[in-house]
Amino acid sequence: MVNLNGVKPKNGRNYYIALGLEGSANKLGIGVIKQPLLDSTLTGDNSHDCHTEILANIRDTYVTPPGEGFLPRDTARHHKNWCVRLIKKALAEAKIENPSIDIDVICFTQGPGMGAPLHSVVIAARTCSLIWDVPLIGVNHCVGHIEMGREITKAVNPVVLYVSGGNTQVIAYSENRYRIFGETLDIAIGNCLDRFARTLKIPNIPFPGYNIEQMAKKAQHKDNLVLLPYTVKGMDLSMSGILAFIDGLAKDLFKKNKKNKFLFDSKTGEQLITVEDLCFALQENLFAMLVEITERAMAHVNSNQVLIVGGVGSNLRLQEMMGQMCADRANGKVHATDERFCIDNGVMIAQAGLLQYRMGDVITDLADTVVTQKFRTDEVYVSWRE
Amino acid sequence: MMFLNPALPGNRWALQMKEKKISIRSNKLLIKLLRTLKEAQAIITNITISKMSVELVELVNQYLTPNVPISPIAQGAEAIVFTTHVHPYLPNEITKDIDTNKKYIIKFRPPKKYRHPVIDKSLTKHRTLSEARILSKLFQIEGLKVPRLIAMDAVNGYLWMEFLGEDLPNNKGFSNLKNFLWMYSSDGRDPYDKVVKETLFKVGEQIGLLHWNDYCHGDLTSSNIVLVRDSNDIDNWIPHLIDFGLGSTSNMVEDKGVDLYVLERAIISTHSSYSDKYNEWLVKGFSSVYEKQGKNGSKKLGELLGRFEEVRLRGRKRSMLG
Amino acid sequence: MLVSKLPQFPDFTISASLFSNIENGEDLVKDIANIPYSLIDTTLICSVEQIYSAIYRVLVEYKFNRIKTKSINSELLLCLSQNSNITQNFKKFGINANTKNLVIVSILENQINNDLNKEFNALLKGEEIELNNENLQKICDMKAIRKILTSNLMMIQILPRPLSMLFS
Amino acid sequence: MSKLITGTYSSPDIPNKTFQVNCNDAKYLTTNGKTTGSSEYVLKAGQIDRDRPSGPRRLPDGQLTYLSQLRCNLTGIQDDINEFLTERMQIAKSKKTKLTDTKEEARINDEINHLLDGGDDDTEETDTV
Amino acid sequence: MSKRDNNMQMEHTLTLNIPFATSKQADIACQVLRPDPILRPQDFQVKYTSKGNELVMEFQSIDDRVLRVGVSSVIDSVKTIIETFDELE
Repeated sequence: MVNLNGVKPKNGRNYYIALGLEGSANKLGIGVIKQPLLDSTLTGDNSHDCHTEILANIRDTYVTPPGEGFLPRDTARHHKNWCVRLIKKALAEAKIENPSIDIDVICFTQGPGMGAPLHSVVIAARTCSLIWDVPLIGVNHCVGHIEMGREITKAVNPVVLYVSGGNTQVIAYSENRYRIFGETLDIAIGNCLDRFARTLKIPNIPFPGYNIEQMAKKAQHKDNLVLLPYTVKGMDLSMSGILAFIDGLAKDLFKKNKKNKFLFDSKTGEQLITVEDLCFALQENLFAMLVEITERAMAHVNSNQVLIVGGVGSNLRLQEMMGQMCADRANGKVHATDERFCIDNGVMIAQAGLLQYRMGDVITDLADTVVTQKFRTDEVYVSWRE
Repeated sequence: MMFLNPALPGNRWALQMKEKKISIRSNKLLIKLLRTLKEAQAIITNITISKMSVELVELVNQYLTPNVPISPIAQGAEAIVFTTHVHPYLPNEITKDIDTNKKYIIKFRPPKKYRHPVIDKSLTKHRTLSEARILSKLFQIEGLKVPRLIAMDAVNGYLWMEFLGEDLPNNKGFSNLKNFLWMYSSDGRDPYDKVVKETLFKVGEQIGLLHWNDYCHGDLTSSNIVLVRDSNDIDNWIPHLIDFGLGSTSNMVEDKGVDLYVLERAIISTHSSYSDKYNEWLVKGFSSVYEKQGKNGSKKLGELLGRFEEVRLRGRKRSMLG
Repeated sequence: MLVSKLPQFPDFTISASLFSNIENGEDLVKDIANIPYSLIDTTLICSVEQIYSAIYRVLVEYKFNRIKTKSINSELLLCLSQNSNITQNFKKFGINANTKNLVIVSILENQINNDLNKEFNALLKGEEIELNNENLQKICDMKAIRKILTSNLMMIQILPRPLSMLFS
Repeated sequence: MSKLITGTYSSPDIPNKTFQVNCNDAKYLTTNGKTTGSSEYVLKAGQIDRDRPSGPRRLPDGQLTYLSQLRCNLTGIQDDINEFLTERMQIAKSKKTKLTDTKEEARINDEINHLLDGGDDDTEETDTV
Repeated sequence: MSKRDNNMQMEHTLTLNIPFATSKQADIACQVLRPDPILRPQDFQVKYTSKGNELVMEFQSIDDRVLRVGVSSVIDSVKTIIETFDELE
């Protein structure tokens, strides 16, 4: 039996407050949440409905010029130089005057992610923990996304599609673990889109995938779809081949290489395909692969609910396709969150961390706060679910 | 080799890049395990036609016309399977002599609305063709038993195959390996009966043949092995391998080891009390195929069983973690 | 003459006959373009299934507008093999001046032709025998079939069970 | 301030080199170090650096807080150490190679940057350089 | 690991003394820095201690190159720690 009320809030209060620090990629997010002590969380699997109140959700993104990716060292520098300022701002927004009295737990991203940026944030987290005498919880970034998604959408037991710059996984809960049913064998979907955006030299603001989505909408030859490699392998998928292929097409397009029959009419030399069409084709192809492996996982676990999390999850076309798939299933439903929550943020780390904390999980030795680039979703023991 | 920043946090996996691949494999195993367990539950309930099926069954009916009455028997994410008594093309004059009670399988890969039509058409065609191809190739292997392909419409995603198996006596269900083993472990029968031993040995032989010829099934559970009773000898059950939707050609020991492990887990999860012996017999049958191939066969068998053990350890470690 | 309908294609009537000891092969070849039926040399045909599975394929292709040759009749020759090389298939399965045994097939859409048997007999100078596996096996060239079947994977399964076993 | 940051370096050929804060030198009074800026490659690509460290905190009387002063001092010392060690690396390298100074400097910088990214050897985001 | 991870080769050393406002701060800084393992201990070592108000960091390395990177990265962390004390304590 799951009892989320095992560890009582500080100072006899009837609510918990958690600070969440996220910095596993190019976004630095600080969040403060409040969860009331509820009778409903005494028993049963109610971890998706904690009545979480968001007191602060601040994010700052390290942005690079068009055509450039972000380096770990520059990203780490961004996080180092902004971290304390953002924490201060978040605390002020959450009206927390005395953290050592008000905050129950500090949650930080332990991984997976880029080592240097993760490390920059954990240094601040450890320091805060020691000066305020508040316990620390290390959170798996993916679990953070899942728990935030569940809390926002109230999806009880969905199949989770986690799609971001560094991750592509289809996850389903079973016996106290978020099991990975399918995943990318090479690059992540967000990374694939980012890199294609770099090839096209389109801006990184607000983020590259968003701009690809906007361009895809403007595709002029939607019926004449460029067929890209479709690389679903069982439950897994791979994307590097697709990227290489479409990068080649884009380069030929820029060079006006009339020999490319996909792009130019071999007789008239007329251009058949635009850059927008390529964006459209890439999205259609990649998303079809994602929806397919999600559907397979759903068939395996007999679930009709999908929760899309991660930065790429804010793509409306992906949501639409997932919806079409779910519509063909009895009571099928797709849940997605808006960019405040599906793009990396501190609130989600606080949400998952607070669940962990309420189940009695606390770091007692700072040696256990070491961050790690590779931290698989299924390594986490999910004590807060049945 | 990349020099790692000494002052940055150590990554405990950084030097073990193999780990990722191993984890991926193990995940697949877990997925299959979960499915086996689900299947055990599903056997009791009949196939429920979801909202999806109603529409799709209508689509199939339109395609086949009322002249081909069908009943759905299975539905996966990728395909729906029906049975019918109607042969797709043989004139009655011909079929009536063969068998009036003959059944056929129709496997249909429905279009997916979420996919762009160009992608959808290309995938359906490609996958239907590739399953047909693998079935045909397997059909030619001496001693290997797979269903016969009767007709194909790759563009529309239809495969017709012969129906194999029968209903077991006393309502013990359809004659796949799982139900067969259950039959022998109930009603006071001997779960270690000679017939069981012989049948499992023959199942092992089938998998041995498959692997020896460098094919992998990809989804080898006890419900994907159908037993066909010899018309002359009621205790002679001839195992046939079905559903090659995830089948592939592969000469990798890893794929074969996973195939074996998946089947072992299926046996353990559904027939746990007797699984030790059962798996032993399976492996004996499997090994016999390789051992017949002389030195090279024995060498390959050694490698394969070694990997099987490795996969098994990985799987166990994984499921016990935390 | 075997007259039948394929369940999935009730609008089409299929009529097929087997003729042996054909004497006017040369004339037939000359006039082939005007003959509204399919003429299949049986050298490489050893079962009824072989023909009817091809007819099924033709109708599938025809109904979904994908036939690759001029007519339903010529398409049948193409569909007798998985190979999509039209010329090669015509050579393999079509008749030639020396053809002695053949199967004649008529596929009619929304039409009934009661005189078909007469027409077949008027066209072909030979002896009509029952179209069945036994007769086909007597007149086909097993060796040649064995050769094409091993390179034509999907066809092998179409043979009736005992026959297909010959090839495994 | 009672005590200032001190650093002592030693190596086989330099037994004792000390680093000290000079409170009158502006480089010890800023949080924005010379050697800890954005990487050159993003700046070249047109990056506008908006990620400088927060400035030092001042008390109502305009004085830096002790900790802000400490942070500024440390920034200066960090620059000193980085510049010193980079120079040492150049010397060590130029003994082996005969590249021109500028090329060599670029090479050393590359090497440092490479090392700075080191912990993320298989993170995809690093593929651009 | 090779046998060369003895201190004989770690001849490039740097010691930094950082005077915090209180001994508690120096102690916390020590605790914050200590947990992270060194990825190539045969090339680089660091020891953190606190003496009264002072944080003492002793770095050792096989060459100046590794020392440069390691030291600067640790100083970055110390700067974050100081800023946290300054702004949030």
